[in-house]
Amino acid sequence: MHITVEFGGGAELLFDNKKSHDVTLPEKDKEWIIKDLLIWIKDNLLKERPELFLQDESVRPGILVLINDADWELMDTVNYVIQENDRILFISTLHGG
Amino acid sequence: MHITVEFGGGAELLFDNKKSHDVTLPEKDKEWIIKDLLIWIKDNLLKERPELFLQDESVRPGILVLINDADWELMDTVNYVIQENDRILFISTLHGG
Amino acid sequence: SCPYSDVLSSEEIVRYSRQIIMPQICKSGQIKLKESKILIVGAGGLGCPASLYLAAAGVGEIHIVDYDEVELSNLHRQILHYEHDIGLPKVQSASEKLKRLNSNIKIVPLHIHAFSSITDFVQKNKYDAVLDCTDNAPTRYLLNDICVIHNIPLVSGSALQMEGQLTVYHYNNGPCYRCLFPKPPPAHTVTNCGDGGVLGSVCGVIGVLQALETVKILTQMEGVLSGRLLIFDGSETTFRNVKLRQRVTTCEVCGDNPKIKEPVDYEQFCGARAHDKVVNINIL
Amino acid sequence: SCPYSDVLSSEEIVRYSRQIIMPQICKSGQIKLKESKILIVGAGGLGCPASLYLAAAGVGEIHIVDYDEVELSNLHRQILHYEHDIGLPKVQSASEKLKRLNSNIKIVPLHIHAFSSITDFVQKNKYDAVLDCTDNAPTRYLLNDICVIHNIPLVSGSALQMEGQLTVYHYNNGPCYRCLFPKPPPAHTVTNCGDGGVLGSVCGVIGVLQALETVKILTQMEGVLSGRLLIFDGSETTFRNVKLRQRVTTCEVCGDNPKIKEPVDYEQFCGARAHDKVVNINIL
Ligand SMILES: [Zn+2]
Ligand SMILES: [Zn+2]
Repeated sequence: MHITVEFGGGAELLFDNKKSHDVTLPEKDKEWIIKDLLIWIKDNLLKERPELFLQDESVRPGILVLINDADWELMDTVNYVIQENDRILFISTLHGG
Repeated sequence: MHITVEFGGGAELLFDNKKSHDVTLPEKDKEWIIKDLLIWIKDNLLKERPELFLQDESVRPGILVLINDADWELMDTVNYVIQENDRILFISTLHGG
Repeated sequence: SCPYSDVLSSEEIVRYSRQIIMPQICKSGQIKLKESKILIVGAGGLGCPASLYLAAAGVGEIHIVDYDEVELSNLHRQILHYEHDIGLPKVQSASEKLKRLNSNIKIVPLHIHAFSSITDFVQKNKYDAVLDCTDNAPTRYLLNDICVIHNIPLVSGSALQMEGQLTVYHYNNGPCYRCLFPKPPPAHTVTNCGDGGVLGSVCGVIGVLQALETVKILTQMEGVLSGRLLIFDGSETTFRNVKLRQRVTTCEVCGDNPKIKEPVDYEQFCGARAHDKVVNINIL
Repeated sequence: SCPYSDVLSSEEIVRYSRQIIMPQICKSGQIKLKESKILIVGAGGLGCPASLYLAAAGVGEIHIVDYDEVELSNLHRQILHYEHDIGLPKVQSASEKLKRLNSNIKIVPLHIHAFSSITDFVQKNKYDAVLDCTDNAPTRYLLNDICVIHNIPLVSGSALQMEGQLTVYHYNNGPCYRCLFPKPPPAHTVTNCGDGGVLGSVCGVIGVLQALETVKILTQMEGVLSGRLLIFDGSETTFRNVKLRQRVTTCEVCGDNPKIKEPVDYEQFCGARAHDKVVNINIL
């Protein structure tokens, strides 16, 4: 299954400074949900310091997750079933001014 | 066939000041191309002064046509074959500063 | 003319004529702007452009809070401050310019630490909108909670390096900052503009857009950026408009049974200090 | 320090430190900005914010062209001009502020009619970028043709009411204005800000974005808005980034066999005058 995984707001610094990743998820018995994707990202994309991205089997506080430009809270968060060609954006909130 | 027809940059003033129109094009023998759509718009959406929108069977100079956010020059202009759910934007260029 | 009059003087009619002729503003909108009182927190990279465009637009009373003084390293982005202002309180430097731009309105510089005194000012004044132009997480939570408690829309902007973010909290049943971020970010993940750098024009875009959202709120236009987040990437000049959650009914401050009814200890909550100053970095 | 030195003074290092620490700029980018010379045409709603952010960012030499004087009805959006500047040439009012903001750079006010004299200035100066901050179609065609003939990128912004548009012409094999608009618009379809009105912050967003694109061009960053058009709708705070055609090989000025090798009669071509002034509208 092909999806696009994106990072922004500084989160991309943990991923080789690359903001957009074309990802092909391997086939598996059950459907891919966001919880599975987080583990997959940790094992396959994350370059350093996983504690700056993950915490307690979810993303750390201060990172918003957007599925096709909508807040993952509108889509059952970690339990959302990923669809072909989804765009999933992880964005750190900025505090500078 | 359902499409979205949008107007901006002041062109919406000719269309009841409405920027976005959900349009269902009636079935016909041949495919719908942009040239047909221009006539359909003139007969069905245009509220006033067609010369401010159309000229010589195309749009008047100063209006850009964008098909799914791409310049119609990249898609064969008036001959582009319209697809289900296309978003077609007619935008007047602004000159103010 | 009296700044509290609900009639526009002929000087004001001419001054604002190019926005009064717009159907979205017209004379009634201009009067609404004149009768509004707002609070801008931060006179830095966001607060400078935001206050400049709001003063120019004719917002009747503008309070600006900042405790810092102007430094040379501010001038590349904090465009109300000039060389001869270095060392002056930012609110003094800013308000001098804004008064020269528009003597019809009232500018109130507040040279106080937002963190310690802002609660009093919000209690004493009925602000129609608050602009969060600050630089740190504790102050952002503080402003959020005060605005929810006093039922004021909060126009929140932020910028870092080439990126910016903008949304309006607690407006039209949209979410507040705590709805989105019930837990604070780990302190070591928060970078400010002093440490991470920022391009002036990136701040500028967000600050001017904060002014725009404020004008829309004050004139009761549709299309305010509530329940939506604008994400700006200056490196590609792209903007994304994403849909946010609704107000969260279990939110500790704006929920149906709020726990937080007055400000709490935000520095402890965030595990971080609420000052903007950074030690100068030697980049040579 | 000498403004043409390729070494940054320690004052400049501190002043620009928050952008120099960004990997996209760093010291080499700051030196490129310092060694650049640009032309801003128009000191109005777009030219004010654009020049302010470019002066603050440290662009070494900025020429600003405008023939108009400051009027009261400009102040709501032309944020470099204050009340006491009314009656002064806009370029004088603007350059006084910009010099006070940054004495390291050279500001050259040109109180000339863009339409009649600009060709000479472009021929005499090797500008690294030109900003089109004007208000009418004839001048926009003129600037386009001059920039193509002298091979200069043209950062083009426009705004009206609640909407704005932005693109960079003649850059990186992207299209020029004539590629998009080989024929001029009918004169009666063109509305300027005097007639149609504009919200100050809408001008501000586009003007600041013009500064951003210029910084990216001067520092040779990727992601310049060439071959793309940014469409801004302030009423919804939405931005669309649309893909434009490539350079048109048959374009009369930038095509493979250009017909236009020097400026033509643009007022005749557009059937319109090239001045910005409008008769004051009585909106009472
Ligand atoms: Zn809440
Ligand atoms: Zn061309």
